[in-house]
Amino acid sequence: MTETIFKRPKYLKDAVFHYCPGCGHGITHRLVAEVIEELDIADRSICVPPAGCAVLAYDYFDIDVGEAAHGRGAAVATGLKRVLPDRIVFTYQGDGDMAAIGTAETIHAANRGENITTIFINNGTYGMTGGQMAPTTLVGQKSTTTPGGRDTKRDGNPLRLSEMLALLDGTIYIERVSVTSPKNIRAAKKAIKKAFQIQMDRLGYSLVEVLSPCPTNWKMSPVDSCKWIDEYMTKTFPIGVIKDNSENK
Amino acid sequence: MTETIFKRPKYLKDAVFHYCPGCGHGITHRLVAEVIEELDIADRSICVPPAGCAVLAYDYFDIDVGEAAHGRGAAVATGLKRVLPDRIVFTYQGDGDMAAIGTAETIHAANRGENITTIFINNGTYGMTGGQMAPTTLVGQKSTTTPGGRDTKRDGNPLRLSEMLALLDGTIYIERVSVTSPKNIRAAKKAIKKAFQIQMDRLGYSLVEVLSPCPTNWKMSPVDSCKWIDEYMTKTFPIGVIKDNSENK
Amino acid sequence: MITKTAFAGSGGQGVLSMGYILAYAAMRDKKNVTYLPSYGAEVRGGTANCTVCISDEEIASPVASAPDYAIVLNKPSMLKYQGIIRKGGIMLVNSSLVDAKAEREDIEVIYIPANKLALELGSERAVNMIMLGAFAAKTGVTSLESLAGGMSDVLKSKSAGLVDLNKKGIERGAEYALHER
Amino acid sequence: MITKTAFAGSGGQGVLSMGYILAYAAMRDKKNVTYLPSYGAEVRGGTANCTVCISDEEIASPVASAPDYAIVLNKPSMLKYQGIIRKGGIMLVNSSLVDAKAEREDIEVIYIPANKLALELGSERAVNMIMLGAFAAKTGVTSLESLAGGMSDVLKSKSAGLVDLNKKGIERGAEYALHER
Amino acid sequence: MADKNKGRIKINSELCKGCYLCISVCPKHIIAVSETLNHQGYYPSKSTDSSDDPKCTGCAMCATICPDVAIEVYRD
Amino acid sequence: MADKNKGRIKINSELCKGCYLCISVCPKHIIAVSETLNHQGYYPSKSTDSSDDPKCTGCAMCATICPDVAIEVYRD
Amino acid sequence: MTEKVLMSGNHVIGEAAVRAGCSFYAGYPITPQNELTEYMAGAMAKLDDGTFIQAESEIAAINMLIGASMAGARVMTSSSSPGISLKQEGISFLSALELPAVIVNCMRGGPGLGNIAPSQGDYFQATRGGGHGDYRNIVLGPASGQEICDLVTKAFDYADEYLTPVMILLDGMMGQMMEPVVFPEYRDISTLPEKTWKIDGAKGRPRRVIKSLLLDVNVEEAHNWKLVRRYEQIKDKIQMAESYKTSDAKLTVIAYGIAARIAKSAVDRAREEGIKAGLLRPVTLWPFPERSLREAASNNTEFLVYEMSTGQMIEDVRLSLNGSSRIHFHGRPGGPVSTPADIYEQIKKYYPR
Amino acid sequence: MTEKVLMSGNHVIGEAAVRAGCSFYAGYPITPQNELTEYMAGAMAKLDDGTFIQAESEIAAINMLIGASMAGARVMTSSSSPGISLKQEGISFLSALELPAVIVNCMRGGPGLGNIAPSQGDYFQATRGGGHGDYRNIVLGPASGQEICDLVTKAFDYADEYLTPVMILLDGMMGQMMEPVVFPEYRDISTLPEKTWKIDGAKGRPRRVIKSLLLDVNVEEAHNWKLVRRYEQIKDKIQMAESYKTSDAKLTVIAYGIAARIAKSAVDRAREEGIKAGLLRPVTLWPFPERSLREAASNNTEFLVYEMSTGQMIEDVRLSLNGSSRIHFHGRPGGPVSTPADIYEQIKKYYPR
Ligand SMILES: Cc1ncc(C[n+]2csc(CCOP(=O)(O)OP(=O)(O)O)c2C)c(N)n1
Ligand SMILES: Cc1ncc(C[n+]2csc(CCOP(=O)(O)OP(=O)(O)O)c2C)c(N)n1
Ligand code: SF4
Ligand code: SF4
Ligand code: SF4
Ligand code: SF4
Ligand code: SF4
Ligand code: SF4
Ligand SMILES: [Mg+2]
Ligand SMILES: [Mg+2]
Repeated sequence: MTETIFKRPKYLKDAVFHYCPGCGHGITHRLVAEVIEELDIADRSICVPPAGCAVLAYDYFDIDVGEAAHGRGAAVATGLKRVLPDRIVFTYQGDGDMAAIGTAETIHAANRGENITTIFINNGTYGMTGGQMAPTTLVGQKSTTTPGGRDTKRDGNPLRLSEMLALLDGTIYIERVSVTSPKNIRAAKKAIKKAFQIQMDRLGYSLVEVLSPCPTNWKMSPVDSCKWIDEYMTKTFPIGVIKDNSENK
Repeated sequence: MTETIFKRPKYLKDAVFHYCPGCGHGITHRLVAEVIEELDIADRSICVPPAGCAVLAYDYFDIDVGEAAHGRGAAVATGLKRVLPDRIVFTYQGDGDMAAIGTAETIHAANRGENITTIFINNGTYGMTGGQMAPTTLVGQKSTTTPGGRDTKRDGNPLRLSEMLALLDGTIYIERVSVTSPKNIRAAKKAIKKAFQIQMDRLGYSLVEVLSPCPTNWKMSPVDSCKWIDEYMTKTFPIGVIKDNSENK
Repeated sequence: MITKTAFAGSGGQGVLSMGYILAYAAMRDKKNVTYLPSYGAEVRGGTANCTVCISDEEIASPVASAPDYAIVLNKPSMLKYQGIIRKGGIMLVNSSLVDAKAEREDIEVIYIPANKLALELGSERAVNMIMLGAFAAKTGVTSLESLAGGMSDVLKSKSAGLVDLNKKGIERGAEYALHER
Repeated sequence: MITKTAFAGSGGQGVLSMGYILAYAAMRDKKNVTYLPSYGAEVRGGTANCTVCISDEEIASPVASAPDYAIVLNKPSMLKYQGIIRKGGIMLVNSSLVDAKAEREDIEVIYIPANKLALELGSERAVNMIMLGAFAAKTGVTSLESLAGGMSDVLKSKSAGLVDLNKKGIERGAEYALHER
Repeated sequence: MADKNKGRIKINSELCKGCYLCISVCPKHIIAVSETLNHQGYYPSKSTDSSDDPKCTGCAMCATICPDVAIEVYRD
Repeated sequence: MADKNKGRIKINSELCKGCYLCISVCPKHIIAVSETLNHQGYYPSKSTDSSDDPKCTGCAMCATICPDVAIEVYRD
Repeated sequence: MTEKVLMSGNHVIGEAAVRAGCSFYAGYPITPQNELTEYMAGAMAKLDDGTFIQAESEIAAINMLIGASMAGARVMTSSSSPGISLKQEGISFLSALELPAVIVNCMRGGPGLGNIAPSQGDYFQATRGGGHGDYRNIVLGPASGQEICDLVTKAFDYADEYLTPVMILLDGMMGQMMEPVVFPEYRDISTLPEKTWKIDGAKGRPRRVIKSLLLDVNVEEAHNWKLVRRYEQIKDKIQMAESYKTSDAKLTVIAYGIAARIAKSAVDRAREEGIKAGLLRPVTLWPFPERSLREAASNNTEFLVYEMSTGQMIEDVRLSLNGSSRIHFHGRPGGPVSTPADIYEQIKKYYPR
Repeated sequence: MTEKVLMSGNHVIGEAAVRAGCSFYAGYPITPQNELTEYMAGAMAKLDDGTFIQAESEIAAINMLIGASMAGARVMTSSSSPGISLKQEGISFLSALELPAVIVNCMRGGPGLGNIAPSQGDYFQATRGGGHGDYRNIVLGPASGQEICDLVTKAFDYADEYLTPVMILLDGMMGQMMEPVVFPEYRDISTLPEKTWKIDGAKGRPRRVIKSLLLDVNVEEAHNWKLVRRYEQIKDKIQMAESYKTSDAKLTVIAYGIAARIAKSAVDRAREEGIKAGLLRPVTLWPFPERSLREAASNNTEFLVYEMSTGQMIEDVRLSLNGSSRIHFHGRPGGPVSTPADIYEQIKKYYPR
């Protein structure tokens, strides 16, 4: 008897990802789809994708999807969720989308304690537009707009948005994960599942930040990209639970 | 021989403030003008006033002034300061201006470590537009848009922007003060002076948050307003130094 | 014909509700009416004012650059409105609060010691109704009945005692304006 | 007359610099020229391409919906361009990397084992220049001299060794295309 | 300690908006509300220090808190 | 422990983009780069597990890290 | 509420919206429309399913509207000139996404921070689309409290019918002024056609995607032309204008909103003096009531366009008349409100002799 | 650099800006103009006093420009359609504050997120002012790499001379395409007239205030009319258009930017076939080259407006001609690029018989 140990999750459509080889978006998409299947919420979930490499997320997630302008995912999700409080609304956003142009919308949705979930892909770059500096780009890291490497005097410092959000009373659960190894990926899935569960339990705002390789713009192989995350990126962005207030609610 | 112990500072123009009786803007204006005089920087200082009750600050400060759109003071100041690195550039902003519409500009200017100073007037309300809820309005506090009092479920929680800014590597000095008593006012002045000094020493971003009475919109007498700050507002917004990194630079 | 009346005083003196009640009175009279409160909070200050236009026809501009009538409850307001009221217009002044006298000769100025009269009626809350009654009596813009009706339209279910006091205020103001000065 | 040439392959194969050098060669020929790289990063994928238009007159549209010539360095590119090249056009294929054969009958297809030839010259870096040399020789769009000049214009002060290698590549490609197939 | 009693304040009653914060902070209780409106429409505050028995210390607490910079403080 | 060796993977070579993360994580080193391009233009990876001496444990590490969901894992 | 109530324009908008079934409002304070935001704070709290959000910015507000409209609610936001500028990206998105929404612009003096006085300087922005790309929005310009009520009611229906944002364009004075208004009954929105495009979870139906990213240029082009066809339909169906004494007019004033009211008195005054003046008041600003203009022009009148701006609507007047008539202009930008006497002078000045 | 270099439109803008003395750039990535942002990152780093800021958003970028322009620098920002929508409040402020600035819009398909293909859908936004209030900006529409260089150079001078933002309006293809360009010498900006209005600290002079809040309506009105007078002056002085074979044309194509290039080939093709076609290419989009249009119209031609939109510039054509000529339209919105053959077909279709 053949037992299937691993296969494509149900709510991931049968389409080839447009992502580059080794891109963390693919892994994270799959985890989200698995969680949606396991929690059995596909018919009441609504995804708000970003402008960013994941802009075509609707080609992959087999659920209702409503597009947001660049950076405005949290506001769009707020509108959706307030009208449909018993649906599961989540945004999927990049670091440029959330931590640069969407800073205000993100912080205030979190501060209002909107009962939504955010999957926050931190790949330290503007993937879609071709590798410009992101708020999360590491000091010294090269990008097309920091050809000499990020210089704190000129370009400021990597922004730890999750830590800032953790200060807000409206946020319940914030965890930073990475998708650089099977072990980390399993932890990432657990975090994503917990984040959705918190929304299902109506506790408030939950967020999972995913350290995610962008081999193309980092100009590294996928394998080296994962190593680079483990060795360097986690120094600035340590993985682990940043805030968990779910027990107190 | 008559000694003058207290008189109108030199760079405060001879104009009647348009502020309501007991308004904290007046006190803070005077402190800023005193500091500019004491540091002898009037001929190289540039003020960026907000849209807010202090929109007419240029009628009072006798120095160069460049207007910013609502919320964009930090961006305008960034432009000014980058072109004129040896001038003293400061923004004067309200809590609506800075912590609502200007959230992104404020956080990113601070994160870049722009060498500017911000005087941040936290009066827990949108003064100029007639008393709507501000990001800093206390839980339960009434406003024209929270007639039943701020309800965390609907309206979210008071936002402690200064604490969030303190997490950023680019910020050097952040202190919260109040202008509710002569003693507090003297401390406020000290903080403002230090903030300007830090800019003069080119250390980076400095900010003084001023808890400031708005008797009109709080619908309290000026004296009660001061008491209310001391008794209630400081519970959510404790006064004191939030971050001081000036020694390490 | 269109009449434009301005009301002015400090915040809290019931300036806005005077105008509001006059507007409702005019509605009872089946007139067209517009009510324009002092507009915008971009410049702060201690004063409040509003303008009521009443007409048989459609009303064009609700602004009164030169009002026909003004009811002023404090000195700064008097100083302001005595400057812009139209020639031949009428200004009603609460003389309990305004010690100065108006300087224009080409307008009629009527002094009502409204606070004093109100205290006699038992409450300072009647001050604005006294002024309004005096206004109606002297100008004929509306009737005392319509005013009283307009007042209870506005107050609706609120305290019957207040409605009563206000009614007395309107009458007392009218009486004073017509007979006692 | 206007000629439109498309270049396509994977990122890193020197596709864009082929087009760039052709454009500079055409400038040396005193022609008008436009160069349009594959445009936009909104959809990701492993391929790169660009289009070069060369003309004696001003150039209108720099887009080639049906290019006259195509130089393809990998299989997906070949599959794509064999579909859109104009009737009677010429496609140059790097047969070292593309095992399949083109299916159209109404275009001329020229197979160049560019990697093999490059290795013979001593470095795989010459692959794109070999293709370019072959292209110039077969189409006459520009001369080998102009190509070599364009190439050194582009590389400027960069390593003389590379300029040399590239020059050899251009010549070798031309030779192969004209005489050895 | 004698010197301490040598203060004197000057309230610009046209600048004053009648917030009465000065009154609330004066340790000597020598500021009060005046009876006459100013041109802005407020009842300004005024010093009630007596020339016979001056109490003002010149501590400037009143001036420090005055939001309208209406108070000047001198020591003679 | 015998059971542990009963894994089997199936790589969809048309989905694969040749990132080789699977190769890097397989504890049994039984995935390798294939020699033929796929239609996307990548050299996909392939299982090199032998049917004679199967090493695959079905641990699914490869599938877990595959960004293109190109790997399915079975246990027979 | 069939009785007359005295209400400010801002409050009328709020009450009319609630009665039209609006259950979602997001906005950000700005003078001179704060009373509307405040009204909605109270009104939404009274509804079972009402949502009021004081957004962190105008941008957040318009994007919340996008979400709420996607979810199927009747939605509204409001602001004034600078705040409306900030909403332009969102308005372009709403238009592209074919989402119904009502947007109120209570104009103030500009450009820049300007002032809070009545102005009509945002006509271009409203009617030409201040955002990017090819789109048009229905723009309605009420001139009285009652008309505000009526047009807001219509706005929600138009938005749903034509799947487009609808803008109510008025000035600060219209927003502040109180006039007597009679409101319609509450709308039972459960009787409205179902929104078959909304996203509320794919339960028992294929999933839906609402998006404006159309990477295939042919698909984007088709979408653009689809919108154009809808706009043509709107142009055909909902042009509205008030004609006043135009049939024999030799000079027809064209003005909208508060400016038209002032002009009307001026026209009356002129008529009293034997001057054949008339007034044509566009009620729909987009679509512009070209038909009414052409009809008026066929009576051989000259036109005087009066705007509280340096001249924006006048382009629509010119485009409508296409050279057939003489057109004069009187503008008062930045806040000053003309009196009927002023406009009467202008009428005399331009009256054809 | 008098030699020809092959450069993309985006890079040409950057290089021309640097040579014109631009020392401050703030921008935010968006396709299809990223190469310009990236170019400026490198170029500003090479200057002693150059500033490049990758802003946190388009809004931050335009407001940084406001500050830097107040301080006296020559400043530039760039974006593409959705990002330009976000800058509308800032552009209104720049205009009100009378601050020079150069703003590049490398248009893409819209509305909404749209696509990154070449498009001309933002013409209204650029020429009518997508922001609030009465203002106009100079808008330049280059059609080749060399013209990009020339117009960017001019843009900085116009901005300083007329104290206004100047927009360079081009499409994604113009931004991406490389053509040979000859650049002018570096401008020594110390030779330019002093900016007597800038704020840099009141040392040895009375302090200065730069503001747009004009609470007194009469002051605001006067400011508005002052701007209008300046706009009239601009209209008078800088209308630019290219006329190609128009003198005897029976059908004159009107198109700008890349569309005009395509049309030019079509015109040539038509001439070969004996069809008297011509091309009139507006170079200044605001002020619109009315004079050139009227002159062309006096030769008794019909017009065919070709836009990569559903029809926006056509309004300016109509306004310029005011009913004097027949005007036809061909539009391709949302990204598809016509070939000369397509336009040739359109010429044949509309050619008067
Ligand atoms: C208003 C606006 N500005 C800019 C863009 C262009 N843009 C699209 S995605 C993106 C950033 C992508 O970076 P990130 O959010 O980190 O996502 P990633 O691609 O890295 O996953 C930008 C700037 C846009 N679409 N809209
Ligand atoms: C874009 C924009 N939105 C809104 C406004 C209106 N507005 C002016 S000041 C202000 C807020 C004032 O509150 P705050 O910043 O706290 O200053 P305060 O008046 O309390 O000192 C608002 C919303 C504006 N001028 N511009
Ligand atoms: S650019 Fe980076 S983030 Fe975008 S698909 Fe490629 S690898 Fe992923
Ligand atoms: S409204 Fe409040 S903040 Fe504004 S001037 Fe009055 S008291 Fe001060
Ligand atoms: S200086 Fe001190 S003692 Fe004198 S009046 Fe002021 S507070 Fe009172
Ligand atoms: S503190 Fe100043 S403004 Fe207030 S009452 Fe005293 S003198 Fe007047
Ligand atoms: S399942 Fe485990 S052992 Fe088998 S191929 Fe995959 S990683 Fe290797
Ligand atoms: S991890 Fe997946 S995509 Fe990457 S090489 Fe292996 S099978 Fe291919
Ligand atoms: Mg990213
Ligand atoms: Mg405030």
